[in-house]
Amino acid sequence: MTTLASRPAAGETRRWDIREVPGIGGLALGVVATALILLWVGSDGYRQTLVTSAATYALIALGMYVPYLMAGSLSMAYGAYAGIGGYAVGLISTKTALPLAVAWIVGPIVAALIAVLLGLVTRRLSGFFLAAVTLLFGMAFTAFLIDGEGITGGSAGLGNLRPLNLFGWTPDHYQVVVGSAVVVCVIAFLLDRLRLSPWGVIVRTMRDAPRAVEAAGVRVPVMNLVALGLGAAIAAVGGGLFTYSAGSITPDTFTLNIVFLAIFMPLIGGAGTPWGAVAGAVLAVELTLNFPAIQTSGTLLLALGVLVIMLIAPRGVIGYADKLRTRIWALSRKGRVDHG
Amino acid sequence: MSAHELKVDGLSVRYGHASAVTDATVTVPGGTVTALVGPNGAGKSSLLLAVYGSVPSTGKVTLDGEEVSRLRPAARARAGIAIVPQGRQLFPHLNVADNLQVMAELLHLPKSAVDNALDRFPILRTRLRSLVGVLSGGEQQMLVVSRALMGSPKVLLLDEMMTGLAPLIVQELARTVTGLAREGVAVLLAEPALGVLRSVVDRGYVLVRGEVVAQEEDGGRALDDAYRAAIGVERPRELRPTG
Amino acid sequence: MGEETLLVGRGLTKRYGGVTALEDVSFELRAGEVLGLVGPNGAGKTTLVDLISGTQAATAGELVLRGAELSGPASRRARAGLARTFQYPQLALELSVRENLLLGRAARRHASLWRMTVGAFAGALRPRVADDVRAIRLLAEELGIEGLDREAGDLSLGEQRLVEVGRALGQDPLVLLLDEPFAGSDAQGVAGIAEVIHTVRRRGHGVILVDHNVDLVARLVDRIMLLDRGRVAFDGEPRECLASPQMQQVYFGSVDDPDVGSETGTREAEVEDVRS
Amino acid sequence: MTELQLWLSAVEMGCFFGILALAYYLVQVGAGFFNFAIGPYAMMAGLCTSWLVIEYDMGVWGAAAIGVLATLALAAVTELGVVRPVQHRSGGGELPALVAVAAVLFAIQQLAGYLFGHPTLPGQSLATFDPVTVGETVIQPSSLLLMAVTVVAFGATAVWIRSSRTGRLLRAVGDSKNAAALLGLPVNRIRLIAFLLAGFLAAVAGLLFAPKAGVHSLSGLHWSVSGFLAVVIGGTGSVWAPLVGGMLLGLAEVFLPYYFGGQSHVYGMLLIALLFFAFRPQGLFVRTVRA
Amino acid sequence: ATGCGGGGSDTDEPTSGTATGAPIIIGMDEDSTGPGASYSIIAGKTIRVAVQDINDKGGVLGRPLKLVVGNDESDPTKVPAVLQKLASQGAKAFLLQSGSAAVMQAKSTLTQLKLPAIAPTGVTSTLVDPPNNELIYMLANTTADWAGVYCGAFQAANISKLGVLTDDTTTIAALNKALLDKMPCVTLVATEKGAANASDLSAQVARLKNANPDAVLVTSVGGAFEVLAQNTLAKQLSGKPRFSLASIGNQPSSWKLANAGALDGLIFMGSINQNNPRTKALTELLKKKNGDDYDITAFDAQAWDSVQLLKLAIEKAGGPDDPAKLNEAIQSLSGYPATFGQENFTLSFSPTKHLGADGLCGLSLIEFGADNRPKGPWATYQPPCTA
Ligand SMILES: Nc1ncnc2c1ncn2[C@@H]1O[C@H](COP(=O)(O)OP(=O)(O)OP(=O)(O)O)[C@@H](O)[C@H]1O
Ligand SMILES: Nc1ncnc2c1ncn2[C@@H]1O[C@H](COP(=O)(O)OP(=O)(O)OP(=O)(O)O)[C@@H](O)[C@H]1O
Ligand SMILES: [Mg+2]
Ligand SMILES: [Mg+2]
Repeated sequence: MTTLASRPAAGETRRWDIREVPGIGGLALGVVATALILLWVGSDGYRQTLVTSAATYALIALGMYVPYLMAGSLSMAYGAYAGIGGYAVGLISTKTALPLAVAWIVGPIVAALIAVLLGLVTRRLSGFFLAAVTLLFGMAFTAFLIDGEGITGGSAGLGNLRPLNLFGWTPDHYQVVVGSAVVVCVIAFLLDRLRLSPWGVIVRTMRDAPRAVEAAGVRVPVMNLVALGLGAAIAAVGGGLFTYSAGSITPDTFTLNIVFLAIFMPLIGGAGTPWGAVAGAVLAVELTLNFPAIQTSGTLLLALGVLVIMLIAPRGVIGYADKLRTRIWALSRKGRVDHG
Repeated sequence: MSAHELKVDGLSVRYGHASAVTDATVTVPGGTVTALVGPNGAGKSSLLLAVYGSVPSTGKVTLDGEEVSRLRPAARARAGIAIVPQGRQLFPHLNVADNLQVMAELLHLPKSAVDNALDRFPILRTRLRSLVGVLSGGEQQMLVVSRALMGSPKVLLLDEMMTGLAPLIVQELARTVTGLAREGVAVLLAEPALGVLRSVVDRGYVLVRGEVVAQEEDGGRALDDAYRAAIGVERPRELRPTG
Repeated sequence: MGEETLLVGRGLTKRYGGVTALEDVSFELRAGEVLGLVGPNGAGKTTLVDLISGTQAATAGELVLRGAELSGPASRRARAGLARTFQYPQLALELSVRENLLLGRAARRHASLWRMTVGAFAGALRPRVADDVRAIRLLAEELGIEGLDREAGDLSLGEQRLVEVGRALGQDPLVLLLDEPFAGSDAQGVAGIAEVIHTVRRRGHGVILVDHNVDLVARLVDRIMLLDRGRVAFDGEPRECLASPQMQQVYFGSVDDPDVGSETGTREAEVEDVRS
Repeated sequence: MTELQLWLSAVEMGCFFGILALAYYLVQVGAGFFNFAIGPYAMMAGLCTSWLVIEYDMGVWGAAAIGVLATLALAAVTELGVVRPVQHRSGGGELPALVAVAAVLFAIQQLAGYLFGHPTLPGQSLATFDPVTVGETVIQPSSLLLMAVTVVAFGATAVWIRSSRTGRLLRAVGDSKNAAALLGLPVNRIRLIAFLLAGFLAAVAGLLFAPKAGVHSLSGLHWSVSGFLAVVIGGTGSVWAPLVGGMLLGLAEVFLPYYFGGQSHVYGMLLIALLFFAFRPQGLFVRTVRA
Repeated sequence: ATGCGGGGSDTDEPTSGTATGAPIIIGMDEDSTGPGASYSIIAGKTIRVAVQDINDKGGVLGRPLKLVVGNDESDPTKVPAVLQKLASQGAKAFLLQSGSAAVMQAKSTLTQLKLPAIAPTGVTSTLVDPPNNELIYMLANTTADWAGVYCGAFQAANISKLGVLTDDTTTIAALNKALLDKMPCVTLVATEKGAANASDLSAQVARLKNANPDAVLVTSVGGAFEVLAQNTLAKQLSGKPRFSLASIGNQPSSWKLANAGALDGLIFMGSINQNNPRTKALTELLKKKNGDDYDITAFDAQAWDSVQLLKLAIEKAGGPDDPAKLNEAIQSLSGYPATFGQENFTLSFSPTKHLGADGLCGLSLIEFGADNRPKGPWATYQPPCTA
């Protein structure tokens, strides 16, 4: 029977282990999984679309990860943030001569600024005021997209997009699919490292002990804004990706559904790591789009799926897998202790 | 008044796969103040909470020969076990009166019980309607204590009950506790270091890493020595006074 | 130690509607000095700590740190060199002890909006700073904290208090405010915290120590300030203070108390116990 | 005389949002999170009742009774079957609970779609007396009933939560689940009561409001959002706060379009919320305690 | 219960009937559970009836039609995947039968897939306007034509000041753009917008009242909003002539929502005309399938015709397998006698004309009676039927 005080020893001795390089484990698993998926996809148009959809959802969920799961502030304007990313692609493609890649710089920045603005208003209030304001903003944003005929193409939205051109290289559809998968992995990996970094420690502490963070010298409301901005920016990247691969965007493309999806995905995947958001996105796509039952409501399947997962694996599928792993390790370590 | 007795037999508490208390056997005869000393993280609070039924545990707890191990906390409270839990186990957004009222109702006590509970600490009476969350640390601790003393308990589990209380109050309480013990209440108090309470302790146990490593039948220094002997391995470093 | 004054408070006052928690309190803390703050429950000690650290805004009064006015939100004051512990530990219970200890150091690198933003990217690229790892190990050793990988929520309260102190110290403060750090800590913890206090004063920085364990306070501080019902009742040498009638009245209880004998007895014993 | 008509509409909506917000409030106080399934509860009661009346031409009261019971069952399942196990297994965080109820929201809506079909059904009025005519304006009996019930609901809840034994326990359990569990307060029972009460209030609200514009399997989300906004605007500092929030929302939804027309209720509500929150950084009623 | 249409419709997928050989696969994207379900399902059922009917009569080129169905819940982010899935299941052409926001999103995916599609019940001309409109077709007269009809009606009833009450959906926003700008015959004295899921419109109606128009036109996707609007108008603006689009006529289930007599005198843009023998025939067929109390709607007729048109196109193209040819074939269809509209109403397509309707004969103004059911053609004015 291990008594608690004898726990740390294990932690100390493994400190220079390669497995301890921040985020490497997640990356390895993520890359392998992605590779397998891409192999499964091959040249099948439908499967390719599944991947781009999953990538879109994943990016939006990853955007949710930092402010929602790390800092604990729930923003419900993610439909709008993704929309901003999408319209950035649409507008730059149809209304300007700029290289399309610029959209993935402009969109996220604009989204971040708006997120910061909304956060600014509610900075001194409890989290749910933010939720309310962002919710209203989401509605107003859709209304604006319809009314703002001149800019947004009104209800018809924007289509006929230019193909992406990176320094003379125009990726074909499959390359876009692979590309989006890679982007997701990179962002997930970086967020995973960010989570472990000092920055991540501050942000995660804000949730339980904001007083301590304040007393330690970080202005909690301001840090919160940074987190919100970062999240919105990531979501905007996803919106842009979808718009590009789908070829058009309309005011209704990103709705409240996406917001709730974004709330679900990180938790069913596993709140412990950004990779959970990715896993959650894959699950969501599987449940809503690829599930054998043709006609049944994808939403219903998703909702039930979420409930089942929350009940069986409260820490998400990744958390569940991780628990099994640690169980096994614990057993083996125990074995070693008994020998020594 | 008859003397009550609390018996804890082979009690173990585990959190996940970490064990906080291992096979602890402790007896608290009524009329005595029994101390449970041990360094931080030794398992004192876990043991007390287990006796009260708030954390799941294995082993046997008997009050005056009656086994209470199967009972839920509420039932144990009604059976006469009262606890001063460690840390602020209060309802910060309820006012002082309501905090006491909740307990009174749990124990099916009359309204007057709340009023009597306040006699011990006049300060609290003046703050009757203010939210507990705004009280000072010590004021909150006073509330916790008076809540535990409602409805004449048979067993008192006092987990660092003097935390944050000024010496003046500490003396009063020390007297109160001794008094209750003399009336036959079985008092078990947990402390990481006896300090000021040394004078009130009659006997005690030393808990280290969840295991009872020593038992001392007379209190005061004897127990201190036993304690120091037990943790002698990890001997505290010298404390240099200033100047 | 240098005689340079570190922190000065003038006319600090705090009212909550009707309740007056603190009334016109002034004090001075010199470099390398440890100031003990004692007083009955509800005297206003924590409130004073809150006002200094900026956790609560003062109704009146001003603070000067090293000649510069000290004001604004807690975070700004922390950046100016203040660090505090809370009477009830404020830890991120889901984070590991290591991460809780890291907070103090991490905060220093994310002071401004700009540095917060850059920090996000820097953090993603370079999550683990070698110095941090080392510094935290030293901190933990100094305080005798074990098991850095455990979740703070799994610690016993006493262990949590120790981590709370460690976090504050991690900020390497000019002025360290400790609100009842000794409450509920064992001999080893007491020694550890005492060690911390010495470290700070050795660096020529200051400490304000609130605790009800007067004898311990008397051992560790250069001056004691006695608060009573929000006002300063006594301010001076530890020994004078312990002997002073105010102390006897408001804090220990009247002199002709039958228990005083045993009570002082316990005080000596306490000291011994600590030095073991 | 349209002014009166408008006030009437505003108050009517205010009452509806108010009761929904009150339902939110109860769960918030007792369990410490926002139960987003409130809207679907209301939808369930309204839709089920209408369906029974239309498909099986059942008596309105009988149908209503079944509708309310069904909703209570839903509320109970939400707590017993979802929130409690989820929180138990995830260590009592409010985030998992929030996500779980959000999932429940969608599950109920979709299941309602399968059971009762997707077209909007007309709400059934419980009040049978004749419409009251004031000047040009006709006040539907259902509206009067709704207002009356609102007053009663709030009055009763206020008294109950402030001075009844269960009310006090509710506040205690919601305030610190740990302390409550440690002392042995009946945490589970109290939480269940909170959910059932919330479900009941929502059911009544949905039932009485349905006649106004019919009810649809997807009304739930919209109602959840409205109730949520109401409770946030009002705050959770007092039992009456939700009513205030609801009324403000109702007034906004009626008078913004009236004075500014077009989409102004969408933009306007955002604008108001922004200003309101920016300049009243505490929200309406809130009580703070220190560390 | 009829209510269970959503669930029910998965079960009765059409069989091959008497047709033999490799089935020709048609992809249908419907919204059987989402916000569009209430109207999507109606047409969805009839499409299945039509397919079954064709198969029973020997199929297309002797081969049976086979429907593969996807459900996008009117969620644009799902559309690309759904269409791709249907395509991967071998669909050669699509019937887009969900919310128009989704159909909008579908256009670009069609371009990527290079497969043609018909949106049977679409009315907004933007659906077939650029961008990405090479492969999408619609049957009914669109708003552009309606403008003319309404103008005729307004002149006949000498209405010069019009108030408009509209919902906030993208569909209607598009429709208003196409419709209202093309009605120079009246001056718009007020255009009031309410949320599609609004539960109160008294403010909007009050504003209309203040503007004091000669008549009110309600433009909405139908359902609860439409009826709420009519109820409120009947209450606060009683006596004013009221006009509406087609949706109120196409959603019989929503009539039950109206207060007693609230729809009385409402004139809407109908396309069902029992003098049309094809309509009669279809009515019979549907009554057989769905029970005698079934109200046939334009949705049924348009769904029916879309399938017939696909059949013709496939036959013309000599097979479904060359999408380009199939698309040309659709564009070469002309003079198809429609199952809705008046007897001589026909549908034709061309590379530049993706709207089937030839002339205004597809439309007729229908008036509601005091029993909240369509009473019959409006006496005051009917569109001139010159193909
Ligand atoms: N927000 C508040 N509203 C009303 N009274 C308050 C508030 N905060 C503190 N008080 C009162 O101010 C007084 C001083 O509180 P403080 O916490 O400073 O006392 P203290 O000296 O720290 O006591 P202790 O030694 O028990 O911690 C107390 O009586 C407390 O009840
Ligand atoms: N909720 C928990 N989950 C996991 N481990 C826990 C939990 N609570 C306590 N522990 C562990 O159990 C052991 C005993 O804790 P306990 O609180 O009983 O110690 P204690 O003797 O009361 O210490 P202190 O003197 O600091 O109060 C400690 O090592 C602590 O880390
Ligand atoms: Mg303890
Ligand atoms: Mg204090």
